[in-house]
Amino acid sequence: MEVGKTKKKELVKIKSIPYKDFKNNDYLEEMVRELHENGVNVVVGALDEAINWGRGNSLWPLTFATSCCGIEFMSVGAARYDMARFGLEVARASPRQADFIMVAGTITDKMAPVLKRLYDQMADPKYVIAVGGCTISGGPFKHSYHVVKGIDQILPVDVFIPGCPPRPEAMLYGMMQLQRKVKLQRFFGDVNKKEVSEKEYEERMKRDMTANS
Amino acid sequence: MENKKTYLGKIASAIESLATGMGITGKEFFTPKVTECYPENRDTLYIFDRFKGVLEMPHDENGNSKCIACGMCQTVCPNDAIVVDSEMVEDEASGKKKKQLVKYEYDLGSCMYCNLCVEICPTDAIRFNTGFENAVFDRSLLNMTLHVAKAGTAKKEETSVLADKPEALEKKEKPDQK
Amino acid sequence: MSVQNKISQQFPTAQIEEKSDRLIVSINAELLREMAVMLYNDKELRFDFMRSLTGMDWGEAGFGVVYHLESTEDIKRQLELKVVIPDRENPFIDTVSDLWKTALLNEREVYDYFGVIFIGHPDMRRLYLRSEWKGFPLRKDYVRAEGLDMTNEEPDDSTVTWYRDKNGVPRSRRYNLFESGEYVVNIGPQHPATHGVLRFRVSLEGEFLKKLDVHCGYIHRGVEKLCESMTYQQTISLTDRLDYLSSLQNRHALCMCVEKAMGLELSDRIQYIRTIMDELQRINSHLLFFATFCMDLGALTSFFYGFRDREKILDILEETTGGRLTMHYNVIGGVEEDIHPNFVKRVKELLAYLPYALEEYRKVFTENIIAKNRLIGVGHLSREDAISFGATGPTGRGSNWACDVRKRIPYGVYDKVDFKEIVRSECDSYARYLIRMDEIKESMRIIETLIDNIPEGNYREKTKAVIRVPEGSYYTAVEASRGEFGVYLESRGDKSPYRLKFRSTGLPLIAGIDTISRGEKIADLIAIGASLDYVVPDIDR
Amino acid sequence: MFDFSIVTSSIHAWLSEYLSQGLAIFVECVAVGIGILALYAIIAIIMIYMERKVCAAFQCRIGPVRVGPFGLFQLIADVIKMLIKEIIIISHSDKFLYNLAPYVVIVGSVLAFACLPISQGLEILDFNIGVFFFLAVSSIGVIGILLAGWSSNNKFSLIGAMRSGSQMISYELSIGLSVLTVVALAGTMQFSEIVAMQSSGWLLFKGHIPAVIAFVVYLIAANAECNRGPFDLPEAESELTAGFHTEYSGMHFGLFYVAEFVNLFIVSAFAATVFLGGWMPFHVSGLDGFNRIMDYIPGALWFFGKSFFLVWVLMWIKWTFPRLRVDQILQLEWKYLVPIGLVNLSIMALCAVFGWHF
Repeated sequence: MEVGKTKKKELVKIKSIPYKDFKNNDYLEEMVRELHENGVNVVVGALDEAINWGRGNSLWPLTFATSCCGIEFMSVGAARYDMARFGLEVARASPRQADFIMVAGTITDKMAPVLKRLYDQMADPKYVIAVGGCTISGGPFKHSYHVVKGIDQILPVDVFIPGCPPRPEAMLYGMMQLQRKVKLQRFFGDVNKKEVSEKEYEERMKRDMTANS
Repeated sequence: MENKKTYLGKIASAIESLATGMGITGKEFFTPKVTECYPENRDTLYIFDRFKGVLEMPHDENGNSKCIACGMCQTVCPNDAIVVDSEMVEDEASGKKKKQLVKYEYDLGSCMYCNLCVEICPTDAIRFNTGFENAVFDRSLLNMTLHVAKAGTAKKEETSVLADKPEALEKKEKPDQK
Repeated sequence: MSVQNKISQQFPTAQIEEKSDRLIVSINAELLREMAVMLYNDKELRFDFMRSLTGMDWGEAGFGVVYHLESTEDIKRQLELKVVIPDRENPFIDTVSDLWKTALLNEREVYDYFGVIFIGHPDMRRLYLRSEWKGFPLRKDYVRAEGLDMTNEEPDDSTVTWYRDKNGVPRSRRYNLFESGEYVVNIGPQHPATHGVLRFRVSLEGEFLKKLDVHCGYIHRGVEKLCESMTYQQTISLTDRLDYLSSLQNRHALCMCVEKAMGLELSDRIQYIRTIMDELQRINSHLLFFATFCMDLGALTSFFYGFRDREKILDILEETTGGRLTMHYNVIGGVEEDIHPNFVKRVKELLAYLPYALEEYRKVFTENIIAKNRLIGVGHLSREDAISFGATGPTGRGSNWACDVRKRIPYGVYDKVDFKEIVRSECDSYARYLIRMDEIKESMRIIETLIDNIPEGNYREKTKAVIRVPEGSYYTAVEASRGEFGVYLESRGDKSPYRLKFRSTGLPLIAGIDTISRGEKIADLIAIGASLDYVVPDIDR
Repeated sequence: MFDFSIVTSSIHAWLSEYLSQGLAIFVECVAVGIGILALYAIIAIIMIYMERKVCAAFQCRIGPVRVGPFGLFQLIADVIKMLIKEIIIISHSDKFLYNLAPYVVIVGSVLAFACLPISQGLEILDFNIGVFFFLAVSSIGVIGILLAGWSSNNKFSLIGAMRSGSQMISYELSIGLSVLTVVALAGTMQFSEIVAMQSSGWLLFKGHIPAVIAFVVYLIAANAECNRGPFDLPEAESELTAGFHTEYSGMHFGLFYVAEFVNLFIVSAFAATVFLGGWMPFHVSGLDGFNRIMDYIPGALWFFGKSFFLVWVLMWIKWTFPRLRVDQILQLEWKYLVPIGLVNLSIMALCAVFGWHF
């Protein structure tokens, strides 16, 4: 934290919330430092910035909800909190067209492969937000025989939003955190692809198609 | 003839019902919107004081909390979200052995806000604050240390998550109305 | 002849115990079939409504199934039928799913939990867990196999049914649910219209529905098993997350059950607060119903109107309880905190506002010709079927069955207020929709009468730190937002329950969805599902 | 009124000085092609922005505000995102048709777009059977949708595409009938002439009752033709996930998305042209002063103003009503719209023959 304060550089700007008010800034700073170590071409860097501005401001969620948090997610989309302000309202029902998945609600053992498949079906670049205690740690159902204890076991999670369920503002805050992260990533190069190889991808697709249609 | 009448009648009533519907939405089109702009209204946002955001352990100016390390909260927590680390210390004055808090850990990611810990606490050493801006990139940050005893003197709230708490929100916290 | 005499006459071996509110009959598994047929068919008994079906693991004594029966002709006729299956190795029992259709899914649930096989049940698959799952989780000696199975589920439409051969030995037979060549579409588990993670396998003929097969369990969280290892205070927080739109009512049910068992007297203030809160929750839930219902039918704007007005209630609830969805408000012995000083004022503001909102809904959706055309006559559920499936709540009342627990077995202060039970006889989706809209008005009336008369008193009675419920079995029900939510508690005097079963409000609706939607169009399935208004975590528990 | 043909002919003359006739025409074609695609893209962005703002307003919320002033740059961000998003190729699909489908949809849409006279002299395709051509090319889109649904190898897509096919083909009839009604009044199928004859008054007023009926029928049918609510069955989100484009991602999906919105603009613009006078200013015969003031407003502004007003009306409809069921859609068409359209056409024919119009 001390290091972060000495830097004092605002890496990314989000309207209405000062950089220092955000949590976990050191993570972003670390991420950017790593990116710089790999060396960035200046031209590509500028282009990257434009692209990331676009990507960061146009994150379309997948309509995915399993339980309580899903209702709060609906509230976020509804009139009072209106995530359309962020351009996030284009919730796509088809995973192919979504940019990030808000895992809202408990993921059970039976649901886990389905969730994984949904994630695999999404087009790159894609992000995951774990919403609520259940997805972070299993939450209230931590000791159950049929609940996944944290979806970070099965998916690479980008943002964790604690709460049970988190209130809509907290969700918006989490989405802004994601925006910040997206804006700092590099599109060119494979930094943001925590993905599998081409071959395994094909394989998975094949399995998807044969498993269920 | 009658058949024709109902045919036209149907169309008329249908158009009428559709027009009423459009009247309502048309009216809403021009009424002021109900949206609350969250990040913009951050300074004025009022969160109900009973809202449970994050568990916290208030410390006095010397960095001492009221916690007596009885471990009741840990036992009562359905989720094992609280871990109380304590040690037996001999009280110099009386010579009696006494439990003392070494470390108080709280996992925000597991908490289900059932309030059982706050209720059972014999000394009111813990309470929920209304902070809701807790989203992080790193899971481990949700494991918070609310109290840690360092070389005899307890240090104030350590974790970055708590330290970062916006002042704007802190101001609005009022003591419980109970 | 009293029910008691009649049973003891026919079945001398049956043990009968009379309680103030119900009769408890214990028998052995061989007698079940005969007994069930008599209970169902006998003109004087006519136990036609199965409130709840619970599987049990009684350890040494074997497994068991507990049936809660009621007669719709006379609600005083309440029966708790306890059936013991002594053979732990091969637990077989006869099905009653041909008499009470609600048993169709409930028996599958018992099989899933305990491995008890129901002979004669047409479809003896697991209900919640995957077919590859090892072991039966609610058995007391269950140990979970390690590891998370991440393989995709194979689409398997075959099922198994058991029958007795000539010598009375149980045998199994496999068959396919769908014929080859049927156009089977998979809807869910991730589908916008299933309100969560429910999965349908639907056989289509053009746009028409030929058959529907429900798959549950995608949000099966094992709440009932969890409760067995928790103290009573801890269990109540799990009820909030079953049907999160009836969280206060669910919690009310469990608290009431424990309080009754302990013989705890509550002050009037608590009862008033609880009742008002329940009704606020009901309005909240019905507004959400309106919103999602409209969304499913494609009227997105109405969805926003519903949510807009729902936020007003959430504000009231949050101010007092500190939660928007999972309120953690009722506790054993009262409510957690007294109502907020602003509560009464805000509720009155709400009551003044709601009629305006309802009028708007009426104009924009209820009276809309498209909505009417899509709903009237769609999804017919007859009264007999509703009772047989145990489809309570607005669904049952839409099928002309007065099944409101608030009237049948009053709790809280419902016996002191004057309200109408809304019942309609159209039996279609539109009736189910209208009932909910009218219930909002009734709930408003209830709150209106109560809000000014909240008596002084404790908001929380003193209870011991460790709560132990006296040995015995208890069943308590409340009218949750979407039907009868029951709690069946069996205690052995410990600080945690021996078995806690929640009667789901949604499971009977799901059981009936095949019957309701057969022959309708696929678009109607969405309308029907929306009008049933199930909440999936409540089904799967 | 400024005539754009002066500009175009001067450009042509200028080019012909330096290049051979064929080459000049070629250069002009390329320029026009680029121009129309650019305009198409701009219209798409405006339309989507408008849709998001308008629907937000109907729903008591404020819509995009945080990206740029009033959220104006939201769409630019979306476009950038869309362009770099991965395009997933489904392994068990008919790859050629699967990739072709979005382009078929967009080509049909662009061709129809090209027919619209934006201002005096600013028309790209203008010939004697313009209306007929417009109807023909605007129905190409359905082939793309059917292809998309079929080649995706997804049951939801297929159902969506089939619904779309039956719906669009049915409603083509109503569109045809209502347009014929106007053509019967106007006596020509050339857009420029239809617009020109409205200088004395819009056809909606000239043809009084039958024209108004035709206008309403046209609006309903056109709404259905664009697969817009309450006729959005092919992509009924609550039933079929995303309908025929369920399996499409990235820019392929973007093309469908864009085409949907521009089609909405096209049908509105068509209605504005045929019924509301297109770029022709609002004239009241007798009030010369008033007419002259109206003439100062450029034609393109009139055209876009009228079109976007109609777009707004169609959005209003979409965001008010629940969705119809597939059989009800066909019922509406065959039991109500077609008979009404036929009767209306004969009335209009009588009106035209006996001169019972203004």
